[in-house]
Amino acid sequence: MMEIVRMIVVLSLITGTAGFVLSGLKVWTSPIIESQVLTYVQGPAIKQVFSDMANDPIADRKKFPKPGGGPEDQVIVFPILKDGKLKAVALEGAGKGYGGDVNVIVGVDTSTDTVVGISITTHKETPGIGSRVSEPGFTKQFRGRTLAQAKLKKEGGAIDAISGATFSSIGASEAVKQVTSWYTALKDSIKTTWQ
Amino acid sequence: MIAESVITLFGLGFVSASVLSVASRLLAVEEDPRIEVVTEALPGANCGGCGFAGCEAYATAVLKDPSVPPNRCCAGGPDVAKRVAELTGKAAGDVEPMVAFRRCVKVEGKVARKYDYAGATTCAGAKLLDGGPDACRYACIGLGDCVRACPFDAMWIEDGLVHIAPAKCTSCGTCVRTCPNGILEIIPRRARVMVFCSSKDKGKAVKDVCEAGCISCGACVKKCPAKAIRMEDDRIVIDHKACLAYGPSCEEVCVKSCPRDILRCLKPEYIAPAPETEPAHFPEESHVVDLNA
Amino acid sequence: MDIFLLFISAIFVNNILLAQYLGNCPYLGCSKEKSVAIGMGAAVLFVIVLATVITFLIQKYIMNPFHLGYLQTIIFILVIAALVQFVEMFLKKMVPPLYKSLGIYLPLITTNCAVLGVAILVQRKEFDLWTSFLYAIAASVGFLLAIVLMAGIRERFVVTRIPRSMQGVPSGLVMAGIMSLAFLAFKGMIA
Amino acid sequence: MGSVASEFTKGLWKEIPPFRLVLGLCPTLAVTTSAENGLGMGAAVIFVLALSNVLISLVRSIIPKKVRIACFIAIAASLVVAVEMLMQAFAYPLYQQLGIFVPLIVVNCIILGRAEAFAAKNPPHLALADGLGMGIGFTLSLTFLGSLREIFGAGTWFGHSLFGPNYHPFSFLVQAPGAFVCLGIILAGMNFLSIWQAKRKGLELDPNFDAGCKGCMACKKMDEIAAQKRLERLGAKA
Repeated sequence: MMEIVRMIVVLSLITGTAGFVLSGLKVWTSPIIESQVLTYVQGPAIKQVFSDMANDPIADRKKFPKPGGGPEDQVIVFPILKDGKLKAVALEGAGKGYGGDVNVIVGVDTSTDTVVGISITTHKETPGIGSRVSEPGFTKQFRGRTLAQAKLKKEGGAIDAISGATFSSIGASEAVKQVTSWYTALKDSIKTTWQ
Repeated sequence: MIAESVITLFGLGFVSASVLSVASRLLAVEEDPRIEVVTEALPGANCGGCGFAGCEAYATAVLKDPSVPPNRCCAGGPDVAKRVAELTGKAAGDVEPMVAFRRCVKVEGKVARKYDYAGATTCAGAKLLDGGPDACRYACIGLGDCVRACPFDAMWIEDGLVHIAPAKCTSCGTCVRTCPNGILEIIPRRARVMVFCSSKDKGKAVKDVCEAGCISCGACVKKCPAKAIRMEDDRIVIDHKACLAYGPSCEEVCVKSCPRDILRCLKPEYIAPAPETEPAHFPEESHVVDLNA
Repeated sequence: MDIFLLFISAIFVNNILLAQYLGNCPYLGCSKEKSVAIGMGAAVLFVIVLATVITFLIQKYIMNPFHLGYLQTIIFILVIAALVQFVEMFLKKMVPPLYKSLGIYLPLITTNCAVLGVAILVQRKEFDLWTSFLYAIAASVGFLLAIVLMAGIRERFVVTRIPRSMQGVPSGLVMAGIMSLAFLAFKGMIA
Repeated sequence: MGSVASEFTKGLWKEIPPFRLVLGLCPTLAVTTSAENGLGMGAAVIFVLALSNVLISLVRSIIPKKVRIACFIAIAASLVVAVEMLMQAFAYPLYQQLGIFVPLIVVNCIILGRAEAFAAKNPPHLALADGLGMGIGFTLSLTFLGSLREIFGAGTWFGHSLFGPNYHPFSFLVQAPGAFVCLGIILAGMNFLSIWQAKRKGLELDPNFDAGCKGCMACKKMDEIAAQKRLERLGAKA
């Protein structure tokens, strides 16, 4: 019996200590990890949309309450500044594609309310078929569209879906639609934040 | 977050340790404690010389199966046999002494050859190539798998044929399990007659490939007054127990009846029990069954 | 059709052993004897499926609600280790014949990276429970196939002349490389 | 037991994993597509191996025998989680490259193998030396294998182009089959070296020089099972 008690105590103590140390480490590293993830996943996508940036949108990012979400849900907005003034913003949205979520960075010009461009960050579409949504042939179509135009043709927009990859195209378009709806809701608070 | 992590991991450690310790109590399997004792008494080499898969398997068998003798451990020798006999309550001495025996007389020219084999020098390797280089599928291939397998150095190859030194043979049966053609057999050392062919082919097929093989004529089966000989798959099987029980009064009528001279009396040197002390050099004649006798 | 594709992909194209390099230690250690390979493969199949389902439920109902995703590794491996040990004891007592054919391999499976690998992979691929279950079966069938094929080939090694320095692990690895090359051909099936 | 120095250096050549002790094959094969990945993986393993050796050696007297393995796994796993977080925070691209093989360090038999074979029986300073030596040996092997595969398979080394644009890379090497074949040939080379050395010095060759995973209890057990099955099979035939 003594042996069983000892077994239980030693093993629970080891795991308990591990839990304590690790959660401490997590608290310390989580902000660093977050900015690392943004730099290496969203960063390149933002750079692709805005070829000339004067600031670092990752470092200047701000969180806003998610429109229509719970009290804890947040949306990250990446500002593109020129001479200290807000020129455009980038947001990331997600839409359900064929294999899973298609995550898209959408750049929106704040003065004209038009789409500057989009870039796919992550997707799980079939290689060679659905994955074509991340190719310029598809993403280029969004350039310069107004918010209302930035959806598929069959929904009344101006974008051609990729033939044979309808679900993936819908996923990407859903993601863009999500961003435009967030942008519309947050437009005023965004503008007051960065002037 | 810290509290949740600590509680979850602590709980996980606690639950798994408790489940395992309780399970180890509830699910403990009772094993015959004597198995461990007998296993301890064995050398623990797991050589398989006893014919069982390792020392523990033999210990289990010798305890549970009354027909398994206590002296099967070749690596341990008589001391271990005595100890196992004590532990199991079996008599060490009431076991028929056995010896390995080669059921083939393939010598140069008697078996036709299909091709010259130049592959890996193992019988198993040669066997993979169209059943071996000999026309007879049951002939000794002679590349010495059994020689390498023999834990007691009791075999060697001569003229493409395996030879057995009965004095060194402990009848462990390793060679029997190794031979890909199954030409080796464990027989009682007292055996009087033995058949020197293991072919399962019919008479015509044997005649085509071997000058000496058994043609399954069945003469010996008919002649034997003890009914100790029978045919199984066109292969002669001798019931040594019945043969020995009948005794020498038949005057080996089976040997005389064989038209191919494939059934022979065994030389007394071969069938005699192994001498206590091993001679430094085994005399040429006495260590093999003399095929031309 | 999707299930069919999942199976083909996990067994042939992305074979867990030959394309994803998971579970190489038992692959080399257990592939000398065909019967051992079958036993090991079956035991791995059993454990992978069981572990994947259990860790999936733990992830979904304990870790996700409490935001403990970062403890995935430690929680999964402890659960797998305890599970394997428990199953071993259970089989020994309750189903001795099964223990004799599978149980002896169980202690070797805790440190088989294929088990933890599949459990983590289905989380990273964000499969649902049913797909995870199917994927676990498909991946371990792939393991079984690779290890049994390998054992069949390596049994022949015994009767072959191999240079002394190539005997054992090196020849096994080169053999695995050639098999992996053969399995690469299946990539053409899904493109 | 030997001195700190000898425990440290044995991991660098005499028992260098995975070339001599065939331990930890999965990451060795999987992450060595480039020298950088090999180095990064090696660094993570050094961290986990050295610390787990020290921790296990410190608590070795209070661990009950029956839950020994579970305790070792718990300690190794928490270190792996720590490495995972640190890597994400400070070397995110590497973390992305190594992918699933970072959490899989915990089941790398090198960790449990050294814990069982060395740390559980020796004082902390020796365990640290052993862990560091083995870890550095592992890193060297991985970097070597990674370099080999990267140089010939992609024509680059640590990302720098070596042979100019006209070089046609032997891309077989950076794919899965190349990993197996490459490691197999290196192991054969190590064996060849052992045989040659033994011959030159006129020494008897250690019959177990290529016995494989010496420090790993799983492999030993597997060999036993294989031997037993073989006997069973042959017994059934007879």
